[in-house]
Amino acid sequence: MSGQLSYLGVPLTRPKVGFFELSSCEGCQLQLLNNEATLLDFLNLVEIVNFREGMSERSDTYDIAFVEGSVTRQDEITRLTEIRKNAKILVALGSCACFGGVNQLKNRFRDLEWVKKEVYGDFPIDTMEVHPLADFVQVDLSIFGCPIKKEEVERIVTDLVLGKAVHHPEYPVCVECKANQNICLFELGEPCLGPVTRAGCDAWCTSNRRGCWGCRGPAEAANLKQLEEIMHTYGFNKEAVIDRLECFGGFASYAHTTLPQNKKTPIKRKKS
Amino acid sequence: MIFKVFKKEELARLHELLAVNIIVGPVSKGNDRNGKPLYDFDVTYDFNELALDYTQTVHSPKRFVLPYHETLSTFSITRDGWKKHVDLNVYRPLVFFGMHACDINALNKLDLVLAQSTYPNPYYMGKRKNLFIIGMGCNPEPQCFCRSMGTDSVLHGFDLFLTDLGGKYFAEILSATAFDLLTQLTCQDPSAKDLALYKHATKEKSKRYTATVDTSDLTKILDLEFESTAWDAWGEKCLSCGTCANVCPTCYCYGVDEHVDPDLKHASKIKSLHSCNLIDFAKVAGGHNFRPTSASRLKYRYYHKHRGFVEAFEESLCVGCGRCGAACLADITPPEVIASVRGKE
Amino acid sequence: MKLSCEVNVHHLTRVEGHGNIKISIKNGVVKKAQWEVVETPRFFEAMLVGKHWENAPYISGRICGICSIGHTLASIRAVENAFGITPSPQTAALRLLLKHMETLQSHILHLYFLAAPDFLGTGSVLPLAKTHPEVVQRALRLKLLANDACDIIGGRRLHPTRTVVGGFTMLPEKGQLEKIRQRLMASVPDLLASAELFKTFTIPDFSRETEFVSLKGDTRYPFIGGGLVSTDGVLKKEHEYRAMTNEYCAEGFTSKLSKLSRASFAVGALARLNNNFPQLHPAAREISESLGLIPTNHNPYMANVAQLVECVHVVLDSLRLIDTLLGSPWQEPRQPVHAKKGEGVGAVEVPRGILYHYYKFDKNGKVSKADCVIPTSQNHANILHDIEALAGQYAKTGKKDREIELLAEMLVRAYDPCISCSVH
Amino acid sequence: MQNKLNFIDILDQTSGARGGKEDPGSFEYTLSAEITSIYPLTATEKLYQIQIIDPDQRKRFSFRPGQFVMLELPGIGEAPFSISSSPIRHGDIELCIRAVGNLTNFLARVERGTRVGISGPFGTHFPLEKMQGQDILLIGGGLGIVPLRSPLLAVLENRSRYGRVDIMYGAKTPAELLFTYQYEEWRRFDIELGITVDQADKSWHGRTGLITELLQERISQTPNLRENTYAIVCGPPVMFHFVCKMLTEAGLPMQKMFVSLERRMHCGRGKCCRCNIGSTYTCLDGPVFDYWSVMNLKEAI
Ligand SMILES: Cc1cc2nc3c(=O)[nH]c(=O)nc-3n(C[C@H](O)[C@H](O)[C@H](O)COP(=O)(O)OP(=O)(O)OC[C@H]3O[C@@H](n4cnc5c(N)ncnc54)[C@H](O)[C@@H]3O)c2cc1C
Ligand code: SF4
Ligand code: SF4
Ligand code: SF4
Repeated sequence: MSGQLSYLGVPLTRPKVGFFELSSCEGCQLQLLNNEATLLDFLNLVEIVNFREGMSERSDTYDIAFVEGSVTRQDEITRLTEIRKNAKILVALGSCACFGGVNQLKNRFRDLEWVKKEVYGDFPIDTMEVHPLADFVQVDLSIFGCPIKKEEVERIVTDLVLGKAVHHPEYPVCVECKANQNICLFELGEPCLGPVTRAGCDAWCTSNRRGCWGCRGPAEAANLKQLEEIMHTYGFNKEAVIDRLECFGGFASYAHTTLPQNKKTPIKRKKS
Repeated sequence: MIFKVFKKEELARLHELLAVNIIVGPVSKGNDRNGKPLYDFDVTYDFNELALDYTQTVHSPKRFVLPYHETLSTFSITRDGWKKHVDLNVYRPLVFFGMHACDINALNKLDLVLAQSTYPNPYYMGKRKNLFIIGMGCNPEPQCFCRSMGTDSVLHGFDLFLTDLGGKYFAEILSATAFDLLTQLTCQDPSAKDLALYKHATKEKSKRYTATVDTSDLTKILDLEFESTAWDAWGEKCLSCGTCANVCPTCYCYGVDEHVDPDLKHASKIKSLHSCNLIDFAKVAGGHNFRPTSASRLKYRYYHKHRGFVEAFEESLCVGCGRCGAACLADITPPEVIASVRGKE
Repeated sequence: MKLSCEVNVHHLTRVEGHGNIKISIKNGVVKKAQWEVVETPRFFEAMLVGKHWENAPYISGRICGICSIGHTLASIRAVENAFGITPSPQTAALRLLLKHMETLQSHILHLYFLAAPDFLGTGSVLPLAKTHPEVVQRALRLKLLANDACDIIGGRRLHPTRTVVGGFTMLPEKGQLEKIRQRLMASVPDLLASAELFKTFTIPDFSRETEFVSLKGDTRYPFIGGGLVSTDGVLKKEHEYRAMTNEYCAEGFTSKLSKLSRASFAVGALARLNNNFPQLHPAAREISESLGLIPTNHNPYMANVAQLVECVHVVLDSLRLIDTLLGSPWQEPRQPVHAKKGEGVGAVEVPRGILYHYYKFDKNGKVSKADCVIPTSQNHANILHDIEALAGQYAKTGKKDREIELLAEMLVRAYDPCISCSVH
Repeated sequence: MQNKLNFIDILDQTSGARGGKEDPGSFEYTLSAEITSIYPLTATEKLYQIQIIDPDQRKRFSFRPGQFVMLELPGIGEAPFSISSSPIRHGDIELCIRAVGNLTNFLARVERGTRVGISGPFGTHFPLEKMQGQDILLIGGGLGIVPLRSPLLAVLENRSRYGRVDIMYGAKTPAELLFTYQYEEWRRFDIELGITVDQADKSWHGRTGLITELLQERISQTPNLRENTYAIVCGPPVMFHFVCKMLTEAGLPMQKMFVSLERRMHCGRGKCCRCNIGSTYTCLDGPVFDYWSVMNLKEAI
């Protein structure tokens, strides 16, 4: 935690790092503490100045702000704007921050009042439509995943310290799935979003024999039209496709091609 | 070549003799959703695990010579410099028990570029040279078009090749080590009847191929049809997922990534198999992509296999195993693609 | 000396989620003693409406990043109960083992990373890496073991991938379980050293008569399913969870609150231990006694000790489970699921206390109503009352602002609250 | 255990010295080298002098103009760079590198004395032997001057063996011109030097305009290029496309025109396929091609 960092004779600055969370399960932050084997090296690489979940000290000067969670209430916009002002690099950490995550499933309902009532009854509660960070501030870097892969954050932070550009894989999960020698889940009778989802998770789910739900959002050349056809061929209906595509919000920009005309899936409900 | 025959029961004995080594062979991986059995190559410990009557494995055996990810070198970084450590990642021989002709032919093709041309690749060669291969006659599957590619039988690149003659195996022996091994079994020289049976079996097998590819003049036709709209139609279906290349026994293209460990004291250089169907395959610094459309990438895969490789090595880089077509979720199969480019749908 | 003090902790650190503590004492009289929960609600119960049953565990597991395994298992149990599925003995054993490893991981995280800095007088675990490297290494070792085990059984330590309604998508290799077994055996000295460390900590002297609610163990210390019990003598069935939780909303809380026989009750390690002490593994019981934790204990700070005792219990019980699993050949990992109309409740003891998931399905197997009652939301009212009592007790003795603030913070942390989870 | 198979160590099998082309050991065993000096040329390009550390290896390292090396910094990257120095200097080479990506940006930050790994030389070269007695046109745009510098220096070493030598070099702005400090020296060796920029600034007294205008003038001075001339053209694809067309029209046969192509490369040894165009590996069959071959490569330009 001291001494000048350098690599191949090039002096490196240890960035001041802050972790912040909006609406989320805080799992992505926790993934950092889950890096047991390399945690201490990691802590030597950066200077953590703000990490509410793990430490009491805090400071408002930081180079890199990792922001987890999505925006679901007005006051979070203010906090986010504040963080943006203080940070040189703002990183959207995890699918909630990148796409809205599971939180945005709430947006399926047009009627926010119904949503509130369903959970809180008549008790007054404040909320709004769920948004990813980029809807309000400039995001410099996205780390996808629900949850994020700890190895990936480590690599990204190391690269940032070294001044290397951060590249995400542009190809879909199938590449990693095949490299893991898995038998395709479609052949085993289960649906999977692997063909259209951005890789980088090392086919986390499919290697555990569970179909991909697209938590990392679309791959660079995602062929949604063909995916739909495949789902159909293997006997899954349109609803199953939508069920997965809408889960983490990453495919929102494809909504107009795949999802039914109006963005929000209408749910028939008796007025309660 | 030397031929022998031995009783089927002797095969277990052969396995037992080789069991001091690591043995890889076809094993069952359950059934697919339609109840069709699935197979793959894996390390086995027991003769009974081997599914020698397998149809075809889902993945090709190439990962044993070309791992999907391989550390080419590691570095230790010090204050005043660095050291590079190279490890070929091969430590012991491997026995391949029951490889089909197409997969052996695939290795022979890989040899052409990876072992027999300029700059032989030691990572590949180290593993390839340490394979002891027992080949095994196959049962053609509907997707197999190896006969069109001339790879339904294999002439070299193995130690021993077995053909099922009913109660016996007909053995083609290609290496001294294999010959030595067989002396420990009860073997006979093939009788005239055995030879007749062998020829009959081969002929019967030939009749069972259903998929074909017209390879006549294919290199030239590909050149002529470079602008064919057939490519666009396939490109529209293609998922750019690289599954075809990953299951292919001969696709060997790769990319290299370098990583520094968070302690800044260690670094590594890792090779990963890549595929020409992946979007960033031909992207260069600054972002220019020489093949931005999936049609151009898909086309390229066929060009490399059926034109470029032929020009360089007088044979195509495809053994007709049909795995890519079987694995492609978009149902893009070489027989259909080539037929459409030839203009006969 | 009559005390006057103002404590205002905005977004308490080293807890999961966002909460505030406010205490105001004038001349020895407590004017205000508050625990506020300001976390944004995510409306999971609404999100699930209209979703296919398969989504329920997958989505609702994302309520919490620390105990996602517990949520997933509670959710699966609720769905299985609704569909009338009984997990096979193999599935049950694997689930409990997975649950144990999450408990270990979560407790170690809390004890070492969130709670210990208070006792050692630092702001976080970071300085400890320098001053007490062996302590940090030990914590990391235990956590790594627990997390690796979760990966092997659940596919992933966070938001597990293999756990599904009907069982598991795939099973660990026996060799992997054997390795975990060896590592568990090797972790015993680390656990004992942890106990020694906690013996050196001064647990604040404070207690308040409290009702403790947990699952009721019959033969074993309870974790998944079963009857519900309180120290005030309430006994209920799993599906009667509403009568046990009595959720209500109150100003200052975006989370709901609960009550039972009194104005508030507590759940968590201390509640489990108070209610099920005899079912603890004998070695764990011994350690509990040596640390001065004997039921029924009403000092909320002792929840830390209770967690430590549970770490010992889950490690020893995991050894038993692994032996059973290794002792017989693998059965099918997953049984077929047939959705049907109905409702189901799953009650699971997660690290922070008893958790309930409830779903109602229509005939297509779609969720028409969902309800999740989170341990921390059941604790909120109790935390509030504890803070009041704490302020009252120290208003008389005379303490500095900072001391009271620290004691109040430590009190909240002792509940290991998972605030974003409680609001969900 | 008589049936334990023998392990074959392919690295032990090869006889003779390491570094030969057929030696599998040469694949990842890069040469250790040191950056001996660094000259900034423009805001984005620097000239690196690099010396192979082992004196024997240094002597043995020989290359021909047009060839490239793979340069490696551990953990940062490995990439191909044209050797930009004179071939008589063996393992003491110069690379001119533009900072565009991971490796090249990091290189811009290192200091003199830094160790790098070098492998090669790889690829085809400009056939200077054949060019003897003939006029030579060296036409470069932008960074294209870098691979031209090596054949130029080779020509300077034996100036009398060649006929008229022209350099036509164009850059976007005067600030982007490379090797400005050497222009006088080149002129002293009786080299016709035509330099042009797209956009002039106040300090610029030279020509403004496209490189094709320079070429047009040169062509008009010689009735026919067919008999007596060779051309080497390096630059961005659009530029050499136009230049080569003009030259063809002026009668220069396609096989007497050479270009250097760039592709993505991960090995430089014809194995990774990233530079493959149809049957052609840019790293083995190139980077130097005659224009005829380029015309026959699908999607080369
Ligand atoms: C034969 C040849 C000669 C070259 N000569 C020079 C030279 O003299 N001076 C100079 O400045 N540049 C030259 N280049 C281009 C140089 O190789 C790229 O600028 C360099 O690869 C960028 O690497 P990077 O790590 O900085 O960029 P990144 O974009 O971070 O590159 C990542 C990886 O992609 C590959 N890659 C990306 N772009 C290219 C590219 N254009 N060519 C090859 N590989 C690429 C490399 O393998 C690299 O490791 C040459 C390229 C070739 C093919
Ligand atoms: S299981 Fe999913 S990710 Fe894997 S190959 Fe099949 S579609 Fe692709
Ligand atoms: S497989 Fe899909 S859902 Fe699973 S982690 Fe990867 S991208 Fe996310
Ligand atoms: S051809 Fe099929 S398998 Fe190959 S990349 Fe395209 S979609 Fe994937």
